[in-house]
Amino acid sequence: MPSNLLLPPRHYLNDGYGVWSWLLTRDHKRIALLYLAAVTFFFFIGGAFAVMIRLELATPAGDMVSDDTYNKLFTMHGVMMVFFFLIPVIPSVLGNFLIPIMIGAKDLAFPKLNLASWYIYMIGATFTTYAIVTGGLDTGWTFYTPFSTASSTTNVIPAALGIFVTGFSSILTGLNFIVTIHKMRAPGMTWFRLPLFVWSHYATSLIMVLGTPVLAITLLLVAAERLFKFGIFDPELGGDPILFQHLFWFYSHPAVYIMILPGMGVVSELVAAFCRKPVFGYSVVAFSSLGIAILGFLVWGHHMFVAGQSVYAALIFSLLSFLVAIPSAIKVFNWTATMYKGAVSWETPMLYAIGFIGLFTIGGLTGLFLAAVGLNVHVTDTYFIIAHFHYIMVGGTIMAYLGGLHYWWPKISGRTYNELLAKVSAAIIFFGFNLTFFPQFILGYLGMPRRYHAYPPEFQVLNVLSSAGASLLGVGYLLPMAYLAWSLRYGKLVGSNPWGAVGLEWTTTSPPPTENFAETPVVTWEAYDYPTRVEGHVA
Amino acid sequence: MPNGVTHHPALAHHFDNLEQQNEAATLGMWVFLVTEVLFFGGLFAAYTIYRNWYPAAFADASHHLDVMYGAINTVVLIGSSLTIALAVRAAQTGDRRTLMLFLVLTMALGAVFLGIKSVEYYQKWEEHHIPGPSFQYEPAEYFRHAQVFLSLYFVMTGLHAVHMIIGLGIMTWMLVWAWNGTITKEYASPIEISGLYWHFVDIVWIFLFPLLYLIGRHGPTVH
Amino acid sequence: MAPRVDALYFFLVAVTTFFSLLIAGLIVFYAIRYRRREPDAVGARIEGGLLLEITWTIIPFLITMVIFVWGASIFFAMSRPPDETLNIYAVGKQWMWKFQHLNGAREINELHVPLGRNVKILMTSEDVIHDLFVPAFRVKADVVPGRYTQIWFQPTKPGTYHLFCAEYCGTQHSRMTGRVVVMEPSDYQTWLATSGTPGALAAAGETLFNDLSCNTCHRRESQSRGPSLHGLVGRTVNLEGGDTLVADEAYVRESIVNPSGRITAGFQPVMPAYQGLVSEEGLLALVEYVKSLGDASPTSHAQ
Amino acid sequence: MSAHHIVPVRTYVIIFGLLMLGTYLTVQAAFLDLGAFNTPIALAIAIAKATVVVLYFMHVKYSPKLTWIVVIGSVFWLAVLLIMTFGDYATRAWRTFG
Repeated sequence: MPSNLLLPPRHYLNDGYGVWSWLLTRDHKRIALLYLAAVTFFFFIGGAFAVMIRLELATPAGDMVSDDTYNKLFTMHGVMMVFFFLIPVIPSVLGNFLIPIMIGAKDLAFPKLNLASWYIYMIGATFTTYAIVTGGLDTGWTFYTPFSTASSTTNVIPAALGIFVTGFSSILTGLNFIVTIHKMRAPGMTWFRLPLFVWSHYATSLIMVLGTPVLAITLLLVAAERLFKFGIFDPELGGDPILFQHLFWFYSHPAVYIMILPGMGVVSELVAAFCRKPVFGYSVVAFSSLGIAILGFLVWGHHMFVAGQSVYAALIFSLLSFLVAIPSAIKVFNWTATMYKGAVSWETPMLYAIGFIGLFTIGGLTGLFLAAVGLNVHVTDTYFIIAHFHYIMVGGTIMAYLGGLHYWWPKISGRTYNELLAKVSAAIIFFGFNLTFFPQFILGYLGMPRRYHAYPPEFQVLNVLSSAGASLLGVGYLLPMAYLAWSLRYGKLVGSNPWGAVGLEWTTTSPPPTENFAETPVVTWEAYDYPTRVEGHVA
Repeated sequence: MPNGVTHHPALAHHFDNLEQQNEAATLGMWVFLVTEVLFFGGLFAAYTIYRNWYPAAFADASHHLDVMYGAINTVVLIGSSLTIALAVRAAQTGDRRTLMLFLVLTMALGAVFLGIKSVEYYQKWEEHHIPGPSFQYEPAEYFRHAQVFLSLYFVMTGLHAVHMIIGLGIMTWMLVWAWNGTITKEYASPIEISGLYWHFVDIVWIFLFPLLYLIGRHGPTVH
Repeated sequence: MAPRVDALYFFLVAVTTFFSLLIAGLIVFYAIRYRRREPDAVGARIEGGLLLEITWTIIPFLITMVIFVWGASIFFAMSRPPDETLNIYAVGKQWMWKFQHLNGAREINELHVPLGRNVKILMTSEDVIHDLFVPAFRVKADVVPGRYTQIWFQPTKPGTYHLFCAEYCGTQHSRMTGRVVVMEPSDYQTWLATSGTPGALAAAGETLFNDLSCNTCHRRESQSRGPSLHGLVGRTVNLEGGDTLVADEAYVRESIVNPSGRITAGFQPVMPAYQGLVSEEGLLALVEYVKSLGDASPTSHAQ
Repeated sequence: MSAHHIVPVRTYVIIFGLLMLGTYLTVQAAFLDLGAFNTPIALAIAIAKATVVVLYFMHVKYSPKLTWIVVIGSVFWLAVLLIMTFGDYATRAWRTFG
């Protein structure tokens, strides 16, 4: 069906050309695209390390790379993915692009700070990548002491400082979002008319602002201890290595909620848009985001049940870890209830959303295994843990990110992608993912420890399955990059609301003008207020 | 452009009015101060643990710090809080000369604080009390734990001093803005948020002084 | 212990499978049953339901509390070794395990234990954090430098089982593995006899005790400069400044390595710190020797 | 803050006096042997001084409710970090039973 639509004459993409119009832009939409490019680059570097790890683990003997290289591989995979992809991806790409438009503002509260955040991210990330590529880092992404402070001989200080710098990009983005959501909502856009995407990013920003500084000081202490031989974490000098774990996990557990909450926000939007009905229990879902953000700070001890922590502290952390699982369960039930009696479309974003809900449920429930202290003792530090958090990170965050990217792609570029190719790649990713990580649950229960370069032969069959899945997953991730890039040039033009969805971002043109709206919208309708018939929907 | 109102030079395009911009700036600074609270919080957590573990060594090592210098620094820093508060008041009432006077006074007091700090650091350097290979300490059985105390001392006061230096940089920037008239009665928020930052740095010192300098200053019995 | 852990594990597998199938089933069913038939169809306006919200908050809460209590009870049993155990000392060192039996027998990456006896392993590390993990016994604990941690288990089936290091510790972390050999009690006795003499570890501790001239201060009679060590382990010690604590292996080790930390009431902090002067094996031998001074002499000063 | 609440100079000077008093008190208290109460007193004085600075010098007393929430939130999170970390260390020596 030849689209008789034209791109709007003036929009943020043709509002200035040349390198400097991008590198010095203060438009939140262009900064979002700068992040998109950077984050995708680092994702594929991290992904390359993952493929090498899986190739090595296809054989029980560690025969592809040396011990040290393997240790650097899993460390680099962890650092790249956690700090340079999973934490920034949805907030800085989709959040940056959409939050101002969704609340009817012209831009974020501090545009210059937003650009500074991108530069800080790029400086930190490239510096760490340089440190990792030239000398490597073999402390694991967790930097446990006294190995990182006394025993490791690799680039610990450069990597720690690089992540320290990148942390500020996260802090400043969080700060920007909080002030924007508080102070720059359009007239009539009350808190309970905000899209759930904005609610989940508000909760995420709270965690970014409250948690990241503690990681900053911890990494600073590790660097200081290596440089000046302080005695803070090294038992030889009177320090306590378990204090490092407390301070590290105080940030790093809430960090996993920084990674998943934005994904939940995206899925709430997708489910509402593709069932064309309000999300079931809007305020409950909104408050459960806040609940996760707050409770998320009280549970870090479940990473340290076997680390020598006191028994009573372990019990308290275990109890609180079960409480933090409840809001996530509530969200899953509410998404499922939303689909009841909806007009459920099977377009690609919805496939990703359905995939997310299914895989996140498995990921969340396997978390209960780890919260139960008696069971944690057996399965912690094994491949059960690897499978658990990959179900949440890859099955959850990346699925939601791809879903969100496909859903808002027409709004970002004014063009749409090839639907069949998108569905095929979604299926490949879903299948490849499960083949990679489900065997690892069994491996974990059988007792294969994590971060092992060589393993006993009886674990080989499951490892080969996992490696096969990993190659499938790797291919699956290449496809979207290909057809989305292709759609930028040749994609079919779409109007301002290709999905017939409700939301301020669908009332402005695709791609939107630099100031987002001709004039500031006045909101009079509730969130997800679908009329009986959706006009102007182009199938 | 917003309908008809004379567009104040300092009003950014994406804000509706100056009041919204000021509120956003203030909220932004407060949220930043939350991150600073937790940034120092990690150090206070380490301090709490190690003081509980090594009370005797911490008390003994704390006696090597000069209470007089600490007390003077506290008075100096609280004084600079007063002067910056008066500077903010002057900015809000549009009194440019007083504003600049108090800004200079604040920076002077900040410099005095850093001066006293460097004297103390030099003293430590002379007494070989800087943790690391050159560290010496009598009596010998407190050697390891005194080094933990002194490394905490240097990290906490060092980080505080870095924040002071950044504060002085901000004050110079504010002085320039006060001098060239950017700061006016309506647009005083840069001075307000600089004041918030300075007060925060003062509050950190208010906690550092008793926790580092005043442990077990009474009699020989160690508690 | 393993059967209790497995019971909880399979209960949780059942819970996970049930809820995953429930959610996946519902989603797929709704996606098919309510698929969008015309391009501009709209879903029913259902805002929410308080009753439903409450049910799927309370039910998960109850289930999680059941799992919490079950997991906590197992953990409690794990963390509380029975009073009468066969003690073995373990020292983790970058990339090998060193086990020391009471009869002086030393083993590298191998551990022979008798069937049916409660075995307690007291562990420490010489450099970085390691983790003793025997999957078959479902036990795991980090081995932290500078302090003692312990695991206990009761082997029920003879055979050879994997032993892993489960906390990343450097280059050969994945080579730091070993075997636990569970033997019939009779075979175990013969193995013990061939590999050492009874009480050898305590004897080694005594020679070290004398070499380091500990005996100049710590003697049986009460007026010596150091507190008497007879019957120390397990007894409540009054400390300077009013605190009291029950002396255990960790307290003995800490008092050797860092005596000024906790000074026994009525004594001066004159004991030099032996940090770095005695190896971890030496400390274990000294601890064993102090424990072997079982009979508290009537004249001992410190109660 | 938004209403540009101008605080009279007199208030500032009184607050400054209070803070000086606090400093004097905390130094004197340190040299008295109050046994277990030394640290709590020193902390109490420091917290009082900090609260006074926050309320008057930083104008939180005249600020909208949102600023109060931010300040109280930061104190709460700092408390979570300190209390739960210290909770582990405090209960480590407890014997487990049963």
